[in-house]
Amino acid sequence: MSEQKKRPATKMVPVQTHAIVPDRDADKSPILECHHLGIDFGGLTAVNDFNLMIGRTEIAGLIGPNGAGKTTVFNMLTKVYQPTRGVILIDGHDTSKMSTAQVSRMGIARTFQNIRLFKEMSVADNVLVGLHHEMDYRLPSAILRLPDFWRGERIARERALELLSIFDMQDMADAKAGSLPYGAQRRLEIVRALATNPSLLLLDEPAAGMNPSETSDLMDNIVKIRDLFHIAIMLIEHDMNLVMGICEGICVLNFGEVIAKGSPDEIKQNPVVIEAYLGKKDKKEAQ
Amino acid sequence: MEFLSYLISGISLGSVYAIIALGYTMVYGIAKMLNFAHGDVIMVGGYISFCGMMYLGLNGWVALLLAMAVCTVLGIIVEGLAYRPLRQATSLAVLITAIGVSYLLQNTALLVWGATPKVYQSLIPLTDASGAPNALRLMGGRLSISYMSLLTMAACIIIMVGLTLFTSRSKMGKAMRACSEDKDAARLMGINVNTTISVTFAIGSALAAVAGVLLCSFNPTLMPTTGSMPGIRAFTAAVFGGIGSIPGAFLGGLLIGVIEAMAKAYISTQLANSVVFAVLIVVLLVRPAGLLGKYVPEKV
Amino acid sequence: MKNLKPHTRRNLITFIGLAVVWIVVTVLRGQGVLGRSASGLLVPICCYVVMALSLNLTVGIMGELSLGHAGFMGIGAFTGIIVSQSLMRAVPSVPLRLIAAMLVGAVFAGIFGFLIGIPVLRLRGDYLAIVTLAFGEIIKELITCLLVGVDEHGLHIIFNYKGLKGVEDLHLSETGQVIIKGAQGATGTQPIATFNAGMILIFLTLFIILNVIYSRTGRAIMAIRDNRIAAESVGIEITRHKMIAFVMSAAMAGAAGALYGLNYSNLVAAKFDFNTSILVLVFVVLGGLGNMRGSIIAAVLLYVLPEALRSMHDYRMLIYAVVLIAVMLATNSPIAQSFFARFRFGRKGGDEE
Amino acid sequence: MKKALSLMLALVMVLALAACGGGTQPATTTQQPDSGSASTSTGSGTSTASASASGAFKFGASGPLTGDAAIYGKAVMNAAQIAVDEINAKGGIQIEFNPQDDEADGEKAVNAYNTLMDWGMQVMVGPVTTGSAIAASAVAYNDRTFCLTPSASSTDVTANKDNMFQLCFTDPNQGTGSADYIAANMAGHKIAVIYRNDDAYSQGIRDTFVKEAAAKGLQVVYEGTFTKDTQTDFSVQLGKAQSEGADLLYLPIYYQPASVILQQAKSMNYAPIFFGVDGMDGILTMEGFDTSLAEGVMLLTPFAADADNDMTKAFVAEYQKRYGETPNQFAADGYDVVYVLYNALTASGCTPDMSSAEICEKLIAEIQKTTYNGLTGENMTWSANGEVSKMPTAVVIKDGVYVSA
Repeated sequence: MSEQKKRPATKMVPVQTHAIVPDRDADKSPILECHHLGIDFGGLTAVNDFNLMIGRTEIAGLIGPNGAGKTTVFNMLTKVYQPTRGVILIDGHDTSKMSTAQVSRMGIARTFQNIRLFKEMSVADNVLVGLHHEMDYRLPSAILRLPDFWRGERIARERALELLSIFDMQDMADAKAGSLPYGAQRRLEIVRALATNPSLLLLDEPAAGMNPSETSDLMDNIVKIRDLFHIAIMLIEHDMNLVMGICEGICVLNFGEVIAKGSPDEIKQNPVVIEAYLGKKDKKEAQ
Repeated sequence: MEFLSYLISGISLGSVYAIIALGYTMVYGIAKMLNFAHGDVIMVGGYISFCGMMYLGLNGWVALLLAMAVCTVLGIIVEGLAYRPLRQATSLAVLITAIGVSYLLQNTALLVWGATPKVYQSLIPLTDASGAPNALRLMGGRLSISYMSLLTMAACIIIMVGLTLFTSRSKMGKAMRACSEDKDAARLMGINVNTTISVTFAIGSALAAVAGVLLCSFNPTLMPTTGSMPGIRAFTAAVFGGIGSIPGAFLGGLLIGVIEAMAKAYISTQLANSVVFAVLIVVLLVRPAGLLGKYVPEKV
Repeated sequence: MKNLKPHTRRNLITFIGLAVVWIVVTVLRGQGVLGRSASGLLVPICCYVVMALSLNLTVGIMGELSLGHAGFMGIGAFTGIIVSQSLMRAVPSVPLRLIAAMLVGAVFAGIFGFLIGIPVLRLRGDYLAIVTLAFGEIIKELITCLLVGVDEHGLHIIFNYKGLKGVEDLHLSETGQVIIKGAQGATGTQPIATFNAGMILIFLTLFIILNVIYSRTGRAIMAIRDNRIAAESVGIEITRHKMIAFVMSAAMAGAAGALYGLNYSNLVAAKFDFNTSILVLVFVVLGGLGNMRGSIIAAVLLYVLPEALRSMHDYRMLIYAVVLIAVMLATNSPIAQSFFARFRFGRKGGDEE
Repeated sequence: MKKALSLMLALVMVLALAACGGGTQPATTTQQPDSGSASTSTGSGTSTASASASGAFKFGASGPLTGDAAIYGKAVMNAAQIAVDEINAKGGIQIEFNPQDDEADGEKAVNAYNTLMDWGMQVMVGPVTTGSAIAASAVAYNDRTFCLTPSASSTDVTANKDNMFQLCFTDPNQGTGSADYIAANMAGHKIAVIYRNDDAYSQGIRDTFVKEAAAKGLQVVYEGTFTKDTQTDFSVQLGKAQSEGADLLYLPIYYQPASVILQQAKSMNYAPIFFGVDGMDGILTMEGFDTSLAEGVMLLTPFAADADNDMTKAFVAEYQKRYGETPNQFAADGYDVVYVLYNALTASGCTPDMSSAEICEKLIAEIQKTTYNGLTGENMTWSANGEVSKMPTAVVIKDGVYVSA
């Protein structure tokens, strides 16, 4: 794997008590901080007072019952939705004035719950779109096919194939993205996100629709990605085996509020969490 | 005073636009297609009622019913032959087909009725037996509103209210709303989507016939191309008010009529069209889904 | 030569095909085999091909429906005419003037594309479509208000929005020449457009469009078309890339307009109305969205169709309409598709795509 | 693949239709081996070849037969066909007539002209509308093809083109004529003008009229404009004219918008004197038009369908028999054009085997010597700049017929 670009050093931020940053990241500034984040939709509060901190190389989990507001948190972090309240700091920088595209360039990349690939384009082109900002030739060079165009394209394509090889997808490079099987589409979304050279990767239900063996491969791969790229990963997932298996810190949302935070073991024994999940179970049984 | 009379002429013209736009917006709401042939159905409606009056000696109102019947059938046939096979196709493919249908209707009319314009007899005669204008006189006769204008405005309001009630109360109306929300879900609920869309086209085309008769009562020259400009106007009106929204089409039609009249009166007759379009652009920038349209953000 | 990617091969074939057509037509004209009517169609065909290609960039590649493309053609046409007519004395060389006219036409249309793009590209779907329609009609009406003349003191321009001024208000000197007479359009233009210029313009347009499509910019534009939110989430600036496509498309239409305007001694702004925009849109949709070769073929066939149907007299536009509907049904309806699929099975299926 | 199929389908249909069309009509003909290039026409040239051999002049014509302006083109073509048939029935010199559609569009007019040249056109009737005439005549000038347009009235049509002649009044001519007439007979009135300013004809007449009116001390109190897209509603323009106190409404426009104006003025209870130009002719013959609306309307026209002379009566009767409607001024112009061309061809000794360029030179010389009495005027003569000289007569509509004013 090629070396990651160097990011500018950021000032130290004291780790607050409610942080769930693993020890190895404790001496570095967190990659993401949310303070009192909240959003209303037409008077309805979807998420409220969301506080979170994620360490440089942490794998964090965001769980909660359906409709708890997990994806909304992702949408706020990536500025697909504009938060009504609160602050998001990426690497210590305030993102309140930023657009989705700018946040992406700050180092947040994501996948989507309902897969959003560029369906009409090839697999390689999907990754190349992710590598858009890694190519530095300008439009006139492209029109005139100047040498820097060819060089930029060649390097980018090699890089794209390299990224695809993480999931052994390099052979599918010229297939149409929309024609891939479901699991491959999910993996391609992760590759595309990685192509933007992120420092925090948000995965929205990466294991949805996967069978147990695929899920276990995915778990290995998520850890592998973290180790390879030295990045933080935050994931939304309903598969508790996956979450408990790889997440170092877990945050539980219910009705738009954080009800618990902690390590997997703490979360497993947290009575509030159990109630939130079991309560839901009770209702199901009652129906 | 002048201002008032311009306003009234704007409103009555706007009422005609509104009726066309109502048909347009219904079809759009359910079939999700820009039916560029809608204006030409208006033209057919005008010709049919003209023929009814001139050749069959029918009363104007009977001719109107005849035109509505013919246009309803025409709407169903066009939908069944040209649009139904394209239900699964891209909206652009349907759009181009609609343009083809528009050319087809225009050129058929050219062959059947010839290029020479026909002069349409207003539904309410312009003057009464004594030769005085058939108009309501207000403020000591300084302001006169023709009965035709009053009829048009009344028709427009009745149709708008009727359609609103129909879509919210009747079974078929509810089915239409269901289809416009989600065709597949509606189908699963046991709604016959094809029938619903046919009915929508039938209603839209019948409205086009009414609009044709009213339009020709104001603008009495009837040519194969009579419908194309009002068609575009109505499309503009429907978008202006928020496409798919029935009160929106009503409001949009009225506003376009008034803006057009005011622009002609106080800015430039030459640029009246441009002024209408400029207002439309500004409105859409402020409200990207039209005046009464719901802006539905994409779910992520 | 590296091993050719499929799209590179396909594009190469398109270029070779175009070159062959160019040579064949030139030879046929040289031999006098090509009739007058066929020869007369060559320049407008070239213009419409470029129009279709440029609109395909907006509709097929960027994925937004534009119903006002003829407006840009109109801007190009009238600026081109002004440039060519006013340079008549200064630049006697016809090819130079033609190039200058097309360049200025493209630049002006591009500038207008940019200005119009600012509001237009904030909208989506049918709302965007109606606003492009609105701008197309506004451009047409504004050009109708223009009175332009040239004399040794330079250009004289009046914006005659009340419609009450006439040519004499331009106060041209004795040797002056009126270029645009408001509603009467440009009259007395020296027609200098040639087929060769048209073919060069097609080649240039195609070259630029294809090179942009297969570059980071083109991929970004197509990514926005396929999924706006995902494109944004990987750092693509939406407005910037849409604007690039829109302005390029407008500029190319402007160049085509300049060529078109300089092919006729009389041209009125009403030519560039909604119907012309629709005509070009039909070329694009029938040729296939995003399929440049399809656009070229569709533009040629559909432009020639009404001319070829001249012998049908009154029925020709009717037949045109029927053909249009039939082709749309045949290519898009499931029944017809399955029919063709069966039919195709019998043959050897060797086509790409 | 799908697209390739659709295009193939379109191609097949084009060829099939063109082929079956070519068999029945002596229209477009070319014999080139079509090799995928931009060729337009297929079909055999046998019918035309034999026709030439039998000694017939080839008259081509172009005008709008579809679209908004179809009415003008159709009227001209219908009437020209009558004239051609009359001439052919006489024996002697025969005429082959080939009308082509130009949709009143300069581009299509050039296409139509080229199609006609492929067919072997020797003289041209038309183009009918101004824009088309300017565009096509520029090409015809280079080719040396003689054109006589029945109705393209702008001076730009004939400007700097010695091969192009007009049968109708020029626009300035009409504007001057109107101003002269009003100054002489109705000088005291307050005048309002409503004209269509995206139309060369209307704008052209208005420009001269306003200039001449000012020179003659006439009082123009209001000018209202409209365009093709807004010719359905005149309440604003009429309201302004009314409030300015105009009691003479000058309408240099065609008769369809005029009919709307008459109707809307009536419904507003506004009754000025309406004064129209030759484009107003035809208003009485519109199907369904309430002629009482036009009572008292004055117009300048070279042709009146109910004029009391044998030539007009015979023409109107024949036209009504064939086409079921009363001919308008365009029809009369079309009829006259064919006869003027026929007379000039015979007088100058042209023969059907001459080229169009040879005929052109002879006709240019001949037409300037010609004096013609036709449907649209007595003692018409032509000057070298292409303009016709004939007198417009003012008529007033009384009880649904024209009466000399």
